[in-house]
Amino acid sequence: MKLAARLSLAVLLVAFLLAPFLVHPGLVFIAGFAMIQIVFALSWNLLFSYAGLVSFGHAAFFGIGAYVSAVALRYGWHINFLLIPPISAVLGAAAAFLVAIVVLRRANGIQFSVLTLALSQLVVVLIGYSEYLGHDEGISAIPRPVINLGIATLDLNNPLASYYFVIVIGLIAIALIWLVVHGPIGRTMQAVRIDPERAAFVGIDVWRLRVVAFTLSGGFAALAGSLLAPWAQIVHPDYVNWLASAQPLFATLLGGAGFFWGPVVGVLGLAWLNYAMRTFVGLSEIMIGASLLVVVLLAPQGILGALRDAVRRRRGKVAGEHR
Amino acid sequence: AQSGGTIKIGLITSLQGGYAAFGQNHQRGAQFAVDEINAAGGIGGKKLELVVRDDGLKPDIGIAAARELAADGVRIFTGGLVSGVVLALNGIMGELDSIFVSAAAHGNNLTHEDFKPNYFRVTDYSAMRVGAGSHLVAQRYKDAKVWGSIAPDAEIGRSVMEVVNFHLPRAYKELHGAEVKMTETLWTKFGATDYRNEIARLMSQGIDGLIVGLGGADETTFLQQAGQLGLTKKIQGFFTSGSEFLGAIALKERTPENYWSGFHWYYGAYPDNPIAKRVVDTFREKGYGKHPDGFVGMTHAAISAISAALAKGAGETSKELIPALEGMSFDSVKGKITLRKEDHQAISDVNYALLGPAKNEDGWEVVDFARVDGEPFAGAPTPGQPLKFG
Amino acid sequence: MMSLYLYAIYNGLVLGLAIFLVSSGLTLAFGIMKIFNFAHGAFFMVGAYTAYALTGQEASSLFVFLGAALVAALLIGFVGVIADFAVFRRLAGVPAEYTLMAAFGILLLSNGVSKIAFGQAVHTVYPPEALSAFLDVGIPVSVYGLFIIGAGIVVFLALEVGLNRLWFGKLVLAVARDPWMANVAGLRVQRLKLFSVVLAFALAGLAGGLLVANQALSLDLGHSYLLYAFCVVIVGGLGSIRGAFIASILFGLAESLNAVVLPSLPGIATYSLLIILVLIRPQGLYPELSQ
Amino acid sequence: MLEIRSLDAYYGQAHILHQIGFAMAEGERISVLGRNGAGKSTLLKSIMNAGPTVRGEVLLDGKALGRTSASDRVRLGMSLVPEDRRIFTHITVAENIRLAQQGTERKSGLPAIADVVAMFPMLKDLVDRMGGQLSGGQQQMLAVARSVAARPRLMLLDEPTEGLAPVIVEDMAAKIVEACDAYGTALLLAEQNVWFARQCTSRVMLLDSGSLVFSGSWADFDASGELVERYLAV
Amino acid sequence: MILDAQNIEMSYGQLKVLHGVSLQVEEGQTFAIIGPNGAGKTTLFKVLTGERMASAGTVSFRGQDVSKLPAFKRARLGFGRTFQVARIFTELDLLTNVVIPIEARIRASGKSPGHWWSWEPSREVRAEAEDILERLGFPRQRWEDEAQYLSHGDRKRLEFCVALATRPGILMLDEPTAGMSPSDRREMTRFLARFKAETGITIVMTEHDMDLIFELADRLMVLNYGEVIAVGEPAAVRDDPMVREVYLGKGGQHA
Ligand SMILES: Nc1ncnc2c1ncn2[C@@H]1O[C@H](COP(=O)(O)OP(=O)(O)OP(=O)(O)O)[C@@H](O)[C@H]1O
Ligand SMILES: Nc1ncnc2c1ncn2[C@@H]1O[C@H](COP(=O)(O)OP(=O)(O)OP(=O)(O)O)[C@@H](O)[C@H]1O
Ligand SMILES: [Mg+2]
Ligand SMILES: [Mg+2]
Repeated sequence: MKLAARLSLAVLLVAFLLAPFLVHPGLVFIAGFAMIQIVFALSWNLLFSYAGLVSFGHAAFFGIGAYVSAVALRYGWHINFLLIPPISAVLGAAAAFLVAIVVLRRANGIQFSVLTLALSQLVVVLIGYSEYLGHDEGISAIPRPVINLGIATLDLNNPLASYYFVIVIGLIAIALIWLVVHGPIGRTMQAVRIDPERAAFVGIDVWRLRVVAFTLSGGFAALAGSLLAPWAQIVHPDYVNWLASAQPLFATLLGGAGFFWGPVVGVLGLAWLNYAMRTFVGLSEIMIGASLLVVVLLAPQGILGALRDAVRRRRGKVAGEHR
Repeated sequence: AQSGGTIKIGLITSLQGGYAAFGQNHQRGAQFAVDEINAAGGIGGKKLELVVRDDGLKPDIGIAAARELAADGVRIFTGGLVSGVVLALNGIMGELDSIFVSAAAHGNNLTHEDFKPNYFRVTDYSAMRVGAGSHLVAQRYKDAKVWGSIAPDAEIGRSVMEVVNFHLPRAYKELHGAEVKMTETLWTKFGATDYRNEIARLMSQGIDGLIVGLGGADETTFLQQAGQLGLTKKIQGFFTSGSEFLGAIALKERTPENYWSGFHWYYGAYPDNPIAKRVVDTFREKGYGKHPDGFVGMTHAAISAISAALAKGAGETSKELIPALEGMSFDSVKGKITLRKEDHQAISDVNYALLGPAKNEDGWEVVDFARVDGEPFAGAPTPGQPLKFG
Repeated sequence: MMSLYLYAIYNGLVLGLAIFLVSSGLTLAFGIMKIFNFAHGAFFMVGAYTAYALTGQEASSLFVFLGAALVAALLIGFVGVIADFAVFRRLAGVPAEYTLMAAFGILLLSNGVSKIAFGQAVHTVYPPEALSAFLDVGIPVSVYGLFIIGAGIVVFLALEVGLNRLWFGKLVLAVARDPWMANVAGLRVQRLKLFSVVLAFALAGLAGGLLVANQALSLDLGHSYLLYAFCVVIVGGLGSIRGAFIASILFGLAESLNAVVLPSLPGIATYSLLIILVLIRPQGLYPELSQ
Repeated sequence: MLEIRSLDAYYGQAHILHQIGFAMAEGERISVLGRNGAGKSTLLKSIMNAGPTVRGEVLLDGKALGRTSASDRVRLGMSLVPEDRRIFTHITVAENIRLAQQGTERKSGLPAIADVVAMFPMLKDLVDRMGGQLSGGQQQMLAVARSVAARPRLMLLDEPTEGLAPVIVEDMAAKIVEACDAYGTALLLAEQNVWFARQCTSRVMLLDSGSLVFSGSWADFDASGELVERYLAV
Repeated sequence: MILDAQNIEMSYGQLKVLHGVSLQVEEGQTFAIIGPNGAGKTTLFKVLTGERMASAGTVSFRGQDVSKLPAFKRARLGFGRTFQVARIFTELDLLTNVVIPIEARIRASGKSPGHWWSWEPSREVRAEAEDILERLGFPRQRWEDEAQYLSHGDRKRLEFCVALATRPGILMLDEPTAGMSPSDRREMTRFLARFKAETGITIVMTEHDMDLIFELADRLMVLNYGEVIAVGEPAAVRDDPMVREVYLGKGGQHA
């Protein structure tokens, strides 16, 4: 099991790295986009599967990163673009921190989810008022940057360069999220998710931990967002609204909640579904809706959950057998 | 690149959500044009092939589709309904060495501040349409002294109001030497179900005419409620910039009598145009309905433009097509259209129709129509710069 | 000026009760099945189309109008039967988030099917003769608006009494709270669950039928009300009918007054109200039912 | 009246009960003992068809129950008091009792709620209190009362004394015997409190790791030194 | 005096459940609270541990007033507790269950429990966790098992490990042997006795199992209708006729 999982991960990594040489540019674009979505979904899952908080408004933080980098590129800020993802992450984390200290004081559970939703919709409304952010039409035709690396320059107008830029930053983000989740903070977050009251009675400051989790998650979401502008070259309020916020939820559920790699499987599954349905013009809603239903009904644990059960069944090794 | 004697044309439009009806007509119009050309032997012996993709109203899906089609050898794109997607597609056409001939996107910015050399627009745009409309109503309602307006609080609504506020007073002054008062615009949000407060306010403003910047179902809801509360009867006339037959089809016998609707192309305005006649006939033959709208007409025109350029001997690459299209005039459902060299904007007629109730099976009819010359309202070409008035 | 405010209040009440008609079923579905039924708006829209198909642009009489709304309720209720057997029943015991995703699947599916079934044109429906009059009391009060207010109140009272006062409602709630124990105590759990699903769905259909003449009818109709309905369910207290009722009116009034007080910032009131209410009462207006 | 034949029970893939078989006569009272996790609760739930996946047969009056649902089994006269009580928190104590009576769908022969409350005096002052506002022990009492009120032919009690004060435990033993005698109810009692089990029942079964390792009278039980020792670990 | 509660009052809405309860626990003492069902034991427990705030009265710990402190702060000061129904971190393995409170303790003391980039607990933390598990009799090969598959008794034992990992000054045990089989119960009793002897830890507990009480408790308090009706040496309290009537009964089961 462990071995198979590691092998699949390795294969996936190689596929991402070699994509430009294996598939046509349309798919390469989708792959880059999927990487952005993966980081976004993982940042959300950090909250959901580890800290036990469901955010319905996470796209707002994604949007912070997206708009920061879009504005920087579009209005030609004099700043090395390599700094933009970390700056976005810090701004996203700061915003998330503010939201968390206000919202988590009062609400948790579904109320928390809804407040995040409301706040993110408010962000959409506010973007609509802003001339600088392009109102409801977003910022488009974003130029791709040329990055000065000191010894050399990296011109993202080169399709290969921009692809690997997204992939490498994405992989770094994934590695960071992995470390956070599996380290002491991750362990404590899990404890809080499983039983917050119990956690408090061993001396864990539940509120503070949730704030930390939300802040980290917001930071990573913004980091993911900052890759959107140079990659898609358009940033739009649609990437901030509630449907965008629902994407990581669907990806996580589809891949399998409770698994670190669940969102990765889910994002790729959704991307594949969208791609496979692209020629059914006008019918794609029906096809995607039906596929979602079928997956939920056949694999209510998500894809990874179904795989785990299948493996367990074959091995005859089962939950609760040993006592 | 050519592939086995066919020239592929990619149609990317929105076939989901509230715009699906328009997207569907986009597909039909383009298909008619392709069929006509192929029936006549294609272009230089090559057949045209239309490949359709839904953008799902999302820029990234549109981009992925364009890249996929480009990888498949498509160098010519058309369609484009919602401006978000068009802006996104616009941005990557250069990289794909392709051109995009858009058929419906209306934003001023596409041929101004967001101008891209690989982008052409065969239809009119917001400034032209609304400017011409302002001129038209000034001409028709010379006694109207006070004009009210209602528009969505979004880019689209704001750009409509910008044009109106410039052109309407100016038209009154020029035509009648009269001053006209514009009351403050009422801003609404998309998808509202209740405009009664706004209607009450408009009625209290003592307006003689009204500009409606709403579109789609929102416009229809507004018209329905305005009719019920008696606003439409109280004013001399009003116009909406771009919902074609939509309102009349919805309201049937309750269509107000003084309702000017803007069109990409109103087929009835071109009774003597053989191309228009062909499109109308095909549309009716195929059982798509009685009234083809401007979306049918404009993708048809886009394909006409493309085939005209190709027929001039241009290859499929953007290097050859762009110069061929720049400044070109071509015959279309709307008569002769010229693609302005500087900003690739079509200079053509602007179409309006006065819709009203009727005792026929539709419940409505076109009472009157207007073909306004769009050129005076197109403004100076300023690619890369925002549109300036005055 | 004064009358503009007065009129806004009246319109706010009409809008509020209209929102309540839509959200009553959603509240029920949430309170009882613990699912956030994304597809609720779509079913509301299908209900409206059904009524339109039966009555045309104007129902010939009040009786026909009401009959069509009832048929819409029955039809959507029947859809509820199918949804329960095909989806919800199978997802019992699975984490609630998955039901959410299933509901999203149903939403996409019903949107796609409606597009094919109803076409994409926009329609308008007018209230029947009996409801089309306006009473002039300084402001133009439409009889149809009064009818919506009345219908909302009737639905509210029926649900409030039925669910909280009547024994039957308590049984339904028992099944909602602890289906396992309800089963062990001998209650017919599947039947009671089916009943509540059908009731929740039928309410969506009924709302569609009753509100069809309030605004233009298009495939986006569900969308317009769904966001309000979600706000209302949250603010009301997740499953509390009484909370939903009061929240609906608050949102209706806020939205309507927004148009006269802050005309340059349309839509800001809804979000502000939502945020304020959730911040000052995070458990909702009537949290006792939600736990 | 009740017969179990080669019954296996599973949670998912986990095989919990192995080949359980025994029979109960009308009105008989049997205890099931066993260490934590031996499968006592699983046995009771399996008989009620309320949770575990069951293979093998459960027969009531000689008729195999097959896949009859728990709620239908209630109407055949069975009743389960689960170990975690599962009081309905949104209705009052009286309504909890009424709900259980409604579940039997019996039109007559059910005791009045007042009589039930009289039988369990701890509940007397609480009839109008919401189920969620009871203390642990009060809930436990209500759970038993609720079951007795349904006047079942077979009552399955899962650790009814857990969390009860000693004086109440003594009282409850008497009450259960009294109620069973009055209604001719058979009782299958899963317990950890051996004293209580002795007071209530005449026979005893011992479960170990999902298998039935002993079945007989209390006297036999006391005599079977090694087994008892392992269970009681004196 | 390690724990001193004065005149605690507490109500649920209109219903007053505790009417001025006071108790004092000496360092190293085992203090048991008994009383009939609904007397308010759990409620008192909640007030002492900070799960709920009392409507009146004060709780002080080692001379410090903790009445207003939330649960996690009291836990950091040295309140360890177990629950009537064992609460553990079900989806995590045994070792992690114990590592979490250790790391929380270290972090609360202002130090870092390990490098943030290292996913393994630090060597010291791990050693301490292993020591606790070993001391409570969990064999090494079970440390990686998920806690949710433990039996009732093992869960209670693991919860005990979790409570110990916070290095509490006082252990609050709510019915530590409830629902255990006689053998497990005996084992737990023996374990607690040994543990108490070895560490001299202070324990406050509620329990309905009189055998356990009389074996362990140094002092016994009886609660009835939210009031203290008796407090003192266990043997003395046992013979109090009032206590016999409202709580112990004829004592047949302890014969
Ligand atoms: N829902 C479940 N899913 C998986 N395994 C379970 C479930 N419930 C119980 N088990 C397992 O089944 C076995 C038997 O459990 P059961 O509850 O029947 O024991 P018991 O004899 O009632 O114990 P106790 O005296 O602690 O109540 C245990 O190993 C337990 O871990
Ligand atoms: N959430 C609540 N709301 C209202 N009343 C409550 C609530 N919880 C408990 N009570 C009441 O408070 C009193 C004390 O309850 P508590 O749970 O403290 O008793 P206890 O001594 O722990 O009893 P047991 O031994 O049965 O667990 C009881 O009368 C109970 O009915
Ligand atoms: Mg058990
Ligand atoms: Mg208690």
